[in-house]
Amino acid sequence: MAQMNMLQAILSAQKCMLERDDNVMIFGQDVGYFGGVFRATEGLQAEFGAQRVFDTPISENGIIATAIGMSINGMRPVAEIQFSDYIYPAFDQIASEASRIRYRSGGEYSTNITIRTPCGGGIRGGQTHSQSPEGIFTHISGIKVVMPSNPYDAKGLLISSIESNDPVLFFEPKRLYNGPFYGDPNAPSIGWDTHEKGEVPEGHYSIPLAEAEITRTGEELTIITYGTMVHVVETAVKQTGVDAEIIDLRCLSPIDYDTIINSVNKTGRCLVAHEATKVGGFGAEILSIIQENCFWKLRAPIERVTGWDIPYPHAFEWEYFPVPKRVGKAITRIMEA
Amino acid sequence: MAQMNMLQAILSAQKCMLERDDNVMIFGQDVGYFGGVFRATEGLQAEFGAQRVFDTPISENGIIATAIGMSINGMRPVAEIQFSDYIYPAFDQIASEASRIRYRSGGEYSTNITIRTPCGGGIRGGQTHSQSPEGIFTHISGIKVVMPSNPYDAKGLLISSIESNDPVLFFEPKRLYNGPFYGDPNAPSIGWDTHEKGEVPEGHYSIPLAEAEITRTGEELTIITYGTMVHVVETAVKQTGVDAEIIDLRCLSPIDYDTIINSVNKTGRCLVAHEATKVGGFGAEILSIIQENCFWKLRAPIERVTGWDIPYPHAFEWEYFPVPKRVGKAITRIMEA
Amino acid sequence: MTKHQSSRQNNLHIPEPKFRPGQTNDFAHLKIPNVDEAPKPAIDCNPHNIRDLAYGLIRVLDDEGQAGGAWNINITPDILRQGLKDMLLTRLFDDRMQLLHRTGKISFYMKCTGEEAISVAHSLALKNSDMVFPSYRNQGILISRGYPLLDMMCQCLSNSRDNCKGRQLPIMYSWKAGNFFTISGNLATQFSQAVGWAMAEARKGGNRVCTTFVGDGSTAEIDFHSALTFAATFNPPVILNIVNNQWAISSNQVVAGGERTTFAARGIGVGLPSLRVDGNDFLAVYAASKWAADRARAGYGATLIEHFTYRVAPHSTSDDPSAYRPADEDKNWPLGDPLERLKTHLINIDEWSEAQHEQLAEQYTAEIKAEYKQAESYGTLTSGARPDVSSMFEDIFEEITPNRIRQRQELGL
Amino acid sequence: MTKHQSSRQNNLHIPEPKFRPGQTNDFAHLKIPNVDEAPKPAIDCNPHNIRDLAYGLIRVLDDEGQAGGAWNINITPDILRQGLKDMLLTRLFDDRMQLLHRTGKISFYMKCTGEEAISVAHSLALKNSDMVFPSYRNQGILISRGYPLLDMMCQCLSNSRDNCKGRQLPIMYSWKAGNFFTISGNLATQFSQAVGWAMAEARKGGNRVCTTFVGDGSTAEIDFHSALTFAATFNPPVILNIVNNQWAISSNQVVAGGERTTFAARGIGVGLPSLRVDGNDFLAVYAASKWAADRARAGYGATLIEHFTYRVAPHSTSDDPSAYRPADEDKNWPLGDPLERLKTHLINIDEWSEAQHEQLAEQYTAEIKAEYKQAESYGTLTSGARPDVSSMFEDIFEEITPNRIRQRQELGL
Ligand SMILES: Cc1ncc(C[n+]2csc(CCOP(=O)(O)OP(=O)(O)O)c2C)c(N)n1
Ligand SMILES: Cc1ncc(C[n+]2csc(CCOP(=O)(O)OP(=O)(O)O)c2C)c(N)n1
Ligand SMILES: [Mg+2]
Ligand SMILES: [Mg+2]
Repeated sequence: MAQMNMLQAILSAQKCMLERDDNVMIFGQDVGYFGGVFRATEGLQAEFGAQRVFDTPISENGIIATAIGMSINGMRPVAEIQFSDYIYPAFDQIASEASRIRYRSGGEYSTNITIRTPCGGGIRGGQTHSQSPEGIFTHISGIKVVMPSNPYDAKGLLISSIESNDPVLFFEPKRLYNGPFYGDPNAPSIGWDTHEKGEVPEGHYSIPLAEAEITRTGEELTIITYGTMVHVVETAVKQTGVDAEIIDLRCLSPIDYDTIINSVNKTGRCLVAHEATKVGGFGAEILSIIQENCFWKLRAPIERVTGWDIPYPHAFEWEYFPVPKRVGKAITRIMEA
Repeated sequence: MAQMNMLQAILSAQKCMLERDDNVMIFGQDVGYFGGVFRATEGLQAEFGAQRVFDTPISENGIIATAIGMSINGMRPVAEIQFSDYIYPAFDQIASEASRIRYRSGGEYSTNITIRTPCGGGIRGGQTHSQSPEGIFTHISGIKVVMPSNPYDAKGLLISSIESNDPVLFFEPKRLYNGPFYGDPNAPSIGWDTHEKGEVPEGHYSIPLAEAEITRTGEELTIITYGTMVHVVETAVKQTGVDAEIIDLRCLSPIDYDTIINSVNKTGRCLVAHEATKVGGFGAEILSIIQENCFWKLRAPIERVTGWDIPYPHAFEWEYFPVPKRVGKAITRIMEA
Repeated sequence: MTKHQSSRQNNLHIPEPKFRPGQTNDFAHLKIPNVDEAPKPAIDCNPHNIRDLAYGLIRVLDDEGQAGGAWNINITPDILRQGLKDMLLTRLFDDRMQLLHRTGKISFYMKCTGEEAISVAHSLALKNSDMVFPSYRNQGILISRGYPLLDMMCQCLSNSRDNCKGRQLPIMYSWKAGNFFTISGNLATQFSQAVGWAMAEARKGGNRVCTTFVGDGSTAEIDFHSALTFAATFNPPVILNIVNNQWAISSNQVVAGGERTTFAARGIGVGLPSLRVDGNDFLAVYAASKWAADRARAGYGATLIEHFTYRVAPHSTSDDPSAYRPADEDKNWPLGDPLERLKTHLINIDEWSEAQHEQLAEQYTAEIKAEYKQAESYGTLTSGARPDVSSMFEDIFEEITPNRIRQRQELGL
Repeated sequence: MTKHQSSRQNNLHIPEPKFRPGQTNDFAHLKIPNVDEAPKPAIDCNPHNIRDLAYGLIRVLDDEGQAGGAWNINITPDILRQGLKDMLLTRLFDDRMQLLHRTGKISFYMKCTGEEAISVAHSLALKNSDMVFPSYRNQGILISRGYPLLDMMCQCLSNSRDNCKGRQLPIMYSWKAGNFFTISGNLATQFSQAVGWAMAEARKGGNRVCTTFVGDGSTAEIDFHSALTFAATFNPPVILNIVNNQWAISSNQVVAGGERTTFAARGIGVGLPSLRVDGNDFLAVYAASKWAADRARAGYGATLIEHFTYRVAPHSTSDDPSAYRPADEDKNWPLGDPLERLKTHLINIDEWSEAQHEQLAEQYTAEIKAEYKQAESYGTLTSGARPDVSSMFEDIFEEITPNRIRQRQELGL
């Protein structure tokens, strides 16, 4: 085991897959010689050569389209979209192509592409370097959607994503790259060495997609979340002192129905938290699943704590972000209901 | 008042706006000389000239981008996307630009574009001529999403959309173009002359965006729906004999909170129906709103009847479509819960 | 072909075809070069030295059906005859399927009438192991590569033998064993994917070539640009074909920018070698395709080809072109009919006869009829056997997910 | 500039810049044409007759700072002096803002060092009433059009006087009164919007021109293609500028396809008149811009211009170019520094002096300092006055919606 931050874990997963499978190819804007604007592919070109790790033109559409084409010719492409805010030019290739090739060809053809992309706010990135668009993609049948919350999961899930024969959209909460974030931007930053999930095996391992993790067991309330909010929620739980069960979804599509349904059936109360905007966000789907499956066990309305229904404003980043205080207020409301 | 089918009503709205406002411009693939593949712009080029009604290159991205640009220069563009299945190449211009120009410029600039696009299945169009992608767009702050269910509403809502100073995505359920569809594909087709909403004023009128309509009042159950499903739900209600209140949302974003909350608070039971796939669909948002606002009045789990979580398969169109029988079963389940 | 807007009026320029219904298009504005005008460069030429080829028209067959010029590469009579046969079969198949639509047997169809030489000659100039990312008007490639008519028919019927399991509209074929990619309903998406396929081939050091097709109208789509950009940057073994058949549903090619320059010029924009070919001249399409394939296989990379032709048929069975173009426009099309031209040439060189042709047409007609009979025995969209309904929940992912299992159960399956 | 891959090895071609950190780029491979090589066509020329201009380089100032050649249109000394002043102010402003970032006062900044001539000369060649759809490196246009430094600074500080209400990253300016469109963080989206703006202008019969800018790297984006396609089809009064500064963050222009042909050639691909200009030559940029604007205003439509230059500064304050390019590359850049070149020319023609220059620099430095002091009095991102927090729920739509009112209340506002 080694100490890794999330970037190192993601780098390690890619390196591991480049070593094990000659068909793995890694590309995107600035990922080659430079090693990526977040350094998530640092050193890979030097080690594995430019035939396997290289820069592409600045065309998200072209990156995904050619990745699909490569996969049809036996490759296992891992494409980086520099910021998830910039994935939209590739939307058609994702929604109409990657997600439908297996289906429309009656299973003859399929694509195994992995799309890595940093998401989320908290780094003063303004409205075009902070988005969390995962909810949009969960509505598309045929693409898996993953978002880890720590280095250990990041590596295991990324390896699973690359090994998967389905297309996977792998969101990386960039605020967590260098350390866990507990929701207070003014607190001194700490590293992943303070967190047990900062211990990461050097070699190959994988975490199955569609298995949520209960990061805290509890009896009074279920909190369902993913990404950066896993840690923010932890803070709120500590602050409120409620005996909450925290579920880190890890994979949004497909979703782990059993874990969430069992937990809410047990606690009878539920809060859903994500950084993305509220209306039509993935929180609505989680809430619906619970409503449909746990109705008779519910003792209070399920609530959603999310980003507001606006773009991420540069100056008001922390007024926008669902900070522990907001989560805590919702917890209290639910417990008092 | 005149008898109009939905296509005629949509044509009439555009004609009316071309007459009233010289800044209105209408364009898209095949909309000019030919008058549109569904004939929704028939005769407009002949009457208003090619400077105002014209064909564009086959680039959804270019259509929306240039529409935005025209609007910045004082125009009021109405752009057609031939099928909503083909809107994805324009996704970035819609999600990153049209929806954000007012916000990011601090209100200095704004765009008023209206995007008309046929949606939904039931015409043997297969997986790329049948989609209902409205749910994806409702998650985007800054674009209004409208879907009428009859000629009268179509004209009034389209006029409001064109007159709106915000960008509007106007979905037209193509199965309703020529007549109401009550859910039985084997029944003889009937025209809009059989429906009171087939009576449409020739002149200008508008229906405010974000006002849902109660198309049937009832006491036992609230059914929230929109588009083609409004009529399908009506059939199911007749078949089950339940005293249901049917709400036709008409505008999904912004949504009419009061109408739906008041109704469910009254009936205590709720069903949500749409043709789009289920996971992450707009139904989840409706269900969440009700759960959050009407929890203490709910007497049974809210259910969603939707398209399955798969592309629209050509041969199994009617196995895919949420037919009255499926709606009826859900009604019964809810009533018996 | 190029027109400069010299009007000083500040008005929005709306391009319009020169002729509309009720008028007659004599195509007098089209300059058709002679067969000896286009030089044939070596495959290792510098693309910048052959830019003129993007503005001319490569032709081999003259108006009398004689082969000549630099691009006459003396194709063997066997190949020419094969080409004629495949084109004939393609046309007869199209005619039959169109008829079936009229009788309500299939829900949709798209013919390639007048464009048969493009698919067939291209297919014969390449190897069957080469990969195709097709558009929806490449049925000639399937037929030339020997995809059974029965399979094509069953796909069009969405019946129990449809390899797409009833999920796709008719003609949206997929034939993996034939290296023919699943056709997309979304225009141009295959064009950029093809470049990726070829990039992988280059990386593997393989020697297969990738070819892909797009219509004149579809060149405006975003994927066209991605394809050209990535092809220019990574220079993989790909052939980028534009079929300029003058129309995109009701829009004339002037709406796609065809008024100002050729579509082949798009390749010049990114520095790719670009050929403009008489798409109704089997010998020219074959020679140009072979040149591009040879280049690709030898490691010189990507080539763009504009095939200049005319869409004789309606866009699809949903279309009636008499609403937007002169009824007899196809009759006046100066590049003629590709079948007739090749037939004339083969007869000229004593390698074919009218009688043989007639006999072959009869044989094919009978074959098609028989195949169709068999196809119908597997069901049609509206009667008989269908694909397994419960299969519609499969193939979203490699493994079916719990929500889809539940939905399948809900449907009682 | 164009290189043909002649290797027969079947390997994926990965373009690489010729020089990396530790090496020295002498730019020996760049052929810099003389000022008299590029002819100047009439604005009503047929675009097809001027294709060579897309492959050459329009220059007016020679290496000694003398003006010459066909594109020397005898710009008045007043305009030249204004240009020098605006460029100087732009550079000093950039330097100051960069410094502020180092001291932690602003969160982000992007300089345009070495590229000042492009924005400033272009701006002066057009009218202030002409519309600009800018990229993020067009601060020179704002400064040349007289946007107050105070406004620029307040935007960069996201303070209480920021007209973007704290919503945008620094440098993402919007200046409606100055006909300067709100800058997008999404690359190239403005390029196609600009064409739409110009289409509307043509339709109205107005005589304003629209101009828009994109980087070499961003030409690969989908909107670049939409812009060119719609410009070619509708030929509206738009100027499509590509600023080829050799780099796109860490990617050399070869990754964007610059290895095979010029970026100006992109315009040839769709039949647009296309100029390639020495972007560090104020007189050349001015002349080319004026030619394009004159064409547009006279109703001849769209023009594409590639401005050939070098990004001297890091991509942004988040970037350190020493990781991917030779440290002294900018020093060896053969087209020199645009300020120095214009200054030398003005001194040559006795319209300027070193002393005047020095004095002006001092004056501007003081002005910037004073303005900044004032700007800070309106707050910074991290201290002092801020935009009204509750305003962040506004401007989604013309009217605020109930969910956002509720969310504002939830936040206690
Ligand atoms: C993305 C997308 N937009 C629009 C359509 C609708 N559509 C189908 S075919 C067609 C015309 C294509 O014309 P062209 O590219 O010239 O090909 P041709 O039909 O002439 O072979 C259009 C607009 C589509 N299928 N996909
Ligand atoms: C759609 C999109 N993709 C990626 C980015 C990230 N990004 C910002 S600037 C840049 C490089 C642009 O280079 P170029 O177009 O050459 O302009 P320059 O910075 O040299 O002026 C990239 C990749 C973005 N802002 N938007
Ligand atoms: Mg065509
Ligand atoms: Mg650049």
